[in-house]
Amino acid sequence: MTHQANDLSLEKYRRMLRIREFEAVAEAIHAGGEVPGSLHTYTGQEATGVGACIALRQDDYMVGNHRSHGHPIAKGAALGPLMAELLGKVTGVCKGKGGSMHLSDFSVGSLGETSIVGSGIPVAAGAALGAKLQGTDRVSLCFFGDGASNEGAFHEGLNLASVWKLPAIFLCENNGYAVSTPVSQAVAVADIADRAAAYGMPSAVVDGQDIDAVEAVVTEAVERARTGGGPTLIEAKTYRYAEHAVNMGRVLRDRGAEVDTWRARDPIELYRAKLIAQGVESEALDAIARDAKEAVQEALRFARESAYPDQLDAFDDVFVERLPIPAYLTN
Amino acid sequence: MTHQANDLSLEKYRRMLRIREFEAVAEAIHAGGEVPGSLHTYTGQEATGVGACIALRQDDYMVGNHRSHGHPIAKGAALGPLMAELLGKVTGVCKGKGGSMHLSDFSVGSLGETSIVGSGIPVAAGAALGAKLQGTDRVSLCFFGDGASNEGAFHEGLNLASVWKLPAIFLCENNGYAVSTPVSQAVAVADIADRAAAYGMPSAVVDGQDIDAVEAVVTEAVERARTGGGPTLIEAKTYRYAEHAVNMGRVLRDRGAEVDTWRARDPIELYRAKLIAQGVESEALDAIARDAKEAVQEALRFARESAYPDQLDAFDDVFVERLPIPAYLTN
Amino acid sequence: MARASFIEAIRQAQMEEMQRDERVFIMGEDIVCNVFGTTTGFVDMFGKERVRDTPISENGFIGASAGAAMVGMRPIVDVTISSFLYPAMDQIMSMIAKSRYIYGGQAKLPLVIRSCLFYGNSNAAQHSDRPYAMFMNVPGLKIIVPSDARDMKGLLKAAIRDDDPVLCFEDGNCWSSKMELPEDPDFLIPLGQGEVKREGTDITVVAVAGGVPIALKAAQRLAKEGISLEVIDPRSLVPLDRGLIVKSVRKTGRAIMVDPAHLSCSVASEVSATIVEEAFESLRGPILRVTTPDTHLPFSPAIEKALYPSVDRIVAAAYKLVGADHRIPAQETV
Amino acid sequence: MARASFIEAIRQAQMEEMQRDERVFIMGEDIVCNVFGTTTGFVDMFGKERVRDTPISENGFIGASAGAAMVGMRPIVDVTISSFLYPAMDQIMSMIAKSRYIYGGQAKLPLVIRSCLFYGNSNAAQHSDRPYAMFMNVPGLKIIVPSDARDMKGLLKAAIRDDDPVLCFEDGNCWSSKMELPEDPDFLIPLGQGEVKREGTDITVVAVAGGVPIALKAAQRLAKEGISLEVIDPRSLVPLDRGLIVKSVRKTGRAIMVDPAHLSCSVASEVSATIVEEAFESLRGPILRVTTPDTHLPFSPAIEKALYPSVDRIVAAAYKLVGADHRIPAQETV
Ligand SMILES: Cc1ncc(C[n+]2csc(CCOP(=O)(O)OP(=O)(O)O)c2C)c(N)n1
Ligand SMILES: Cc1ncc(C[n+]2csc(CCOP(=O)(O)OP(=O)(O)O)c2C)c(N)n1
Ligand SMILES: [Mg+2]
Ligand SMILES: [Mg+2]
Repeated sequence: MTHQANDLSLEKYRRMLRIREFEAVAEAIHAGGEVPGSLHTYTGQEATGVGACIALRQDDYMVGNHRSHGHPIAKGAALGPLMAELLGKVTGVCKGKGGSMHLSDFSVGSLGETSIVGSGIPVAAGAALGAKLQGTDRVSLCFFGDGASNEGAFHEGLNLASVWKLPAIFLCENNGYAVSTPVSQAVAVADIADRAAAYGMPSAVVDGQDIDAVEAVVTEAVERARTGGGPTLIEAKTYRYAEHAVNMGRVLRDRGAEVDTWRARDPIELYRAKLIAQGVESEALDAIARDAKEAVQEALRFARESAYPDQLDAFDDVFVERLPIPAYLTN
Repeated sequence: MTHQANDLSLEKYRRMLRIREFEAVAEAIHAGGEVPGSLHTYTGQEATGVGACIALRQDDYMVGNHRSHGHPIAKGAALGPLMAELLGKVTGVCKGKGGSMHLSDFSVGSLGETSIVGSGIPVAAGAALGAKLQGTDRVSLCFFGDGASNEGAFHEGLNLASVWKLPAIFLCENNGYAVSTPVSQAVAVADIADRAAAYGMPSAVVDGQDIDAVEAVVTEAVERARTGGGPTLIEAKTYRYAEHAVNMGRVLRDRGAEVDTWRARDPIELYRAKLIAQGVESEALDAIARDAKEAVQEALRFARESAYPDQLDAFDDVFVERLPIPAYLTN
Repeated sequence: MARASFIEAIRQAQMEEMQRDERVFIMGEDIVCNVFGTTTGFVDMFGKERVRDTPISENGFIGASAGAAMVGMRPIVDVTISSFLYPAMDQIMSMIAKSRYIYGGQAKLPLVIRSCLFYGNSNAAQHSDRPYAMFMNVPGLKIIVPSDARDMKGLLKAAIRDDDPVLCFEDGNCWSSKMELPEDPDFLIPLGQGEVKREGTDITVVAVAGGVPIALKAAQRLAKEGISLEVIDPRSLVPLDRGLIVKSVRKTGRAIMVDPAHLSCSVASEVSATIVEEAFESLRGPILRVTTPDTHLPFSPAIEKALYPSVDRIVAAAYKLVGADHRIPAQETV
Repeated sequence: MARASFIEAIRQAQMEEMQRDERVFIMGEDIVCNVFGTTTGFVDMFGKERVRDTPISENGFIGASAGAAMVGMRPIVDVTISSFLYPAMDQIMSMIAKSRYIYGGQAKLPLVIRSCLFYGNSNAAQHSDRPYAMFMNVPGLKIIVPSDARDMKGLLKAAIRDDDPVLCFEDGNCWSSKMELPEDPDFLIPLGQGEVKREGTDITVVAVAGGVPIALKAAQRLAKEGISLEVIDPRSLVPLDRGLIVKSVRKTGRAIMVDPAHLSCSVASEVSATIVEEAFESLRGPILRVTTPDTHLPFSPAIEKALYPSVDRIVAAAYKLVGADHRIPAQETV
């Protein structure tokens, strides 16, 4: 870690605020019709994403899911290309081909946010296998939801990682629901971390609202992975404030007061209070908040000013070489 | 159970011998070129199959796998149609369409032996769901191998059964290998039964060579399932004497003395000794053995005398109605 | 009769069949909360045993539907978006399609797997699949692809009553179509019967799912210019009403396929191959395919839409065909 | 040069590429014990890190190949029998085919997924799939279907060096073919180039995988009767050498497709549709498809074999075409 302890704390605070702010703006411009498709916000889960990614090196790998905005920001991605991606611009991190569910920035080790539930897990195991075969000490971290832990891909990916002692960290963000389905209805164990028992894998449950706790438990897992100790399953108990995706209000209403209970333990507020208790000036934190706002606004300007892809770009990136263009598009 | 205790013991002995004898003949006629395709014998695992099925009622459901000969015999299927199936005859239990990997006799609740590893597990859960929705007290038992426990289908099927409290019994026949791969290389836990922890499911490990032990543990699981207590995962430690399938000798040679160790605890010999110790006359047991031989020979005669299916039968049973016959076959 | 949407047609079909037959039940992810509106009121009507939320385990619950069907139930499985069928291909291809056959007719699998075709609105490549063609290359699965609310209701009811497994693909681009829906509880459209959606004389257009409304619009436009399209909707892909298609081409001598799926090994390809095999002597020109080209669907709204079949593309194809012909005055080809 | 089998060609291709490039490794079920003979000696040569037995978790290890490829490795995945691809469709269709696109070209996935087509010997419906066509309907996957040992070696080596994901289908009915194999370590056959396996003038036969040797036998037989078949093997299905096929049909005016897969939405259908679209004016008759009909493959040896393409069926199709024509003296049609 190149940061001073204090720098690192402020960086954690900063990344959480960037996520919070990014999501606020994303929701607003989606409502305003600027973002097509669906939008799944990460608001409420910031401490999990940032706490985990801060425990990684930039050259470590990270794979995520449909709730894709927070992870790459947590991993240190620049905001402009992420915002441009939401708008489908050619300057987007995926050249406008991925959109909101797939914000992935390979330049910071964010190797893919994938919107098919569970599908990132085998891929993350494979990145860990690659790191191992190459003799590097890189590790691979995979974010997935409580719902994803019911997919066969979870089982196969974790088992593979375990029998091959791969340098992988499987981080389940248990936010209590898969769309409308409460965990308790889809899983018959108390903690998803219990499932590690099926793979002889170390595991931990952590308070996903407490960024230091997340960082600590992930750091331990990263250490184990880097030194040949194999994978870990971590479950972070967290919560998304919004409905599953925008315009799915029906699902939210049933949750009643639950949201308020969780808001009372807002990860950013908790951390702010902790930093202030540690003697950090609230002005310094306010400045970070202002910077985050400004950075997101700057990203939005960048995104808005960017061009859309050219129609023929649709035929790039299926393969390394561009596909032939069909006659009807070339005249 | 309609049997007297003693009748039941003899029936168990009888079914094990029928399997042993069936497999011996199947191997011989396969070597003689009468059986096409592959052949995976059940020899060595008889106590597991029979011990489990004897704990079921005939109207309970059972699903199995590619090692398919033992399960339906254990469930009480008639031998003639099974043998005819091996020969691809129209009198085969699957009209000659399934062959050695798919000996399934729906008339005794044997709902499918399926040769895609792991694929029977969700189906067995579904049969249990059907029983539950219909308000019957039937249960559904699924046989699968140690290798199958690494498929996603295992995870999804067991989780579903658990959260829905389905009347299912998942019986893993751990015979130590998946083709050439030892369990220890594919699974990172001591017992496959440990995986039940991921589903909050009761589990048990049992000596698969001891038919009474298998029967006891399955009986308990069946009782639980019938009375609304949900599913159980049972692991029977057992062994197949032969290579994975006939003509795969390469794989067998590596096992060395291991085979002898297991043969020393042959399930049929063990049970014979136990029955004799309980006072059963060895003549009675010899008579059962002779009967089994005769029954299998009778089945072979039936199979050999049976006709092959008609070419146009190939177009039946894709759907309930026969498919149109392509012109090249009708002239 | 009241006008109702495609979604409402699905709801009615399911509701009526669940009322009629206790063996019918429905399961899928988040169907209790009723995301798309196809199960409105069902929990109250039928209870949570018969309206069953599942964990996110497509292979597991689709496989379970096979087991339940084999013991006498008649499951409807709601897989929301058709891209989520891939994780379940194991059970669909190896078990559902093959069990009846491999067990020599001992098994019967009366089940319906519903999923929607969710393309054209920036859902990106992982959510935009239109995979019906690949299920045609494996025998054992019946397939319906209704293109309007009435067909939806009649075909889905028939599918639920069918004793074989049926995949039902619901094109999101047809959701808004509103029609009068028959209230007859036995209103059924038999699988395997295509329909002439518009009669015409110059060119046969065989259109699938969301391709149908577009083909009908193209026919309207071309009618003004003196070109008469006959639009055929096969409605079910397995069984496929090849006879109806071939008969039409024998009359018109020309054919255009409209299929929103990718080009290669598509339904468009299959129907084209059937026509050239069976009606070659009637053909006056090539058979043209208007499909999505073999590239993925990008998220960006700027470049997604032009990849799908459109009225313009059908019109251009029609001009190409009639321009090459002497019966109809040649037009400038586009 | 020494004569070697198809299996040996696979072994050589893998061995040479593993020797050449450290990033290449191979994994699959029971490859250390080397069931089919394609990895003989590999553990000694390359060690168990690079020759890696997997648990029975097709979706898991195929997905892992994608992750390994994304970080710079070049995996070969051995999936033994192509029917076992279904449990892995999630990773193949959603991740391997789409990742490069959905991440806007950030990812590169140089990996090869090998599996054999295992039909014709009483393996029953669950093991007899020939599923290449369905992978053509989703963009993003290159596909090779070699029909002899030489092509196998050259195509597989090219596939391993390719920067895109390639599915390699190995037809069990071609395993015994023995040929001289080039020893040049850079012997490559580029993907996307079909080959005229036999020149001819009367009928173009486009044959796939195990269809090729049968088509060549039919050509031999018909040559004696004065009918000249031109046999084309596309060798790769994606990219598909449509140009070569169309050029041949422009010459012969007649075409027969030979594809061991099921009829509907098959490669046979795709090629047929391409021909009628692009070479209609040259066609002298219908394009006939000789495929496996849309039924499952039964176990019984008494009724399985007649379901596949055969020399007799190709000969009958050829007579049907030339009998309907006046350039060649009409023959009795069969
Ligand atoms: C294979 C698959 N099935 C279903 C869906 C639809 N879907 C998208 S997100 C989601 C819920 C995921 O829940 P969880 O894993 O807990 O993540 P969360 O949304 O709570 O962050 C579902 C069902 C999908 N995208 N992929
Ligand atoms: C999905 C799938 N993958 C691979 C195979 C090939 N195969 C057949 S049996 C088998 C081993 C199964 O091992 P296990 O489940 O332990 O059963 P056993 O043969 O030991 O009884 C394998 C890999 C298959 N049939 N299906
Ligand atoms: Mg969740
Ligand atoms: Mg085993």
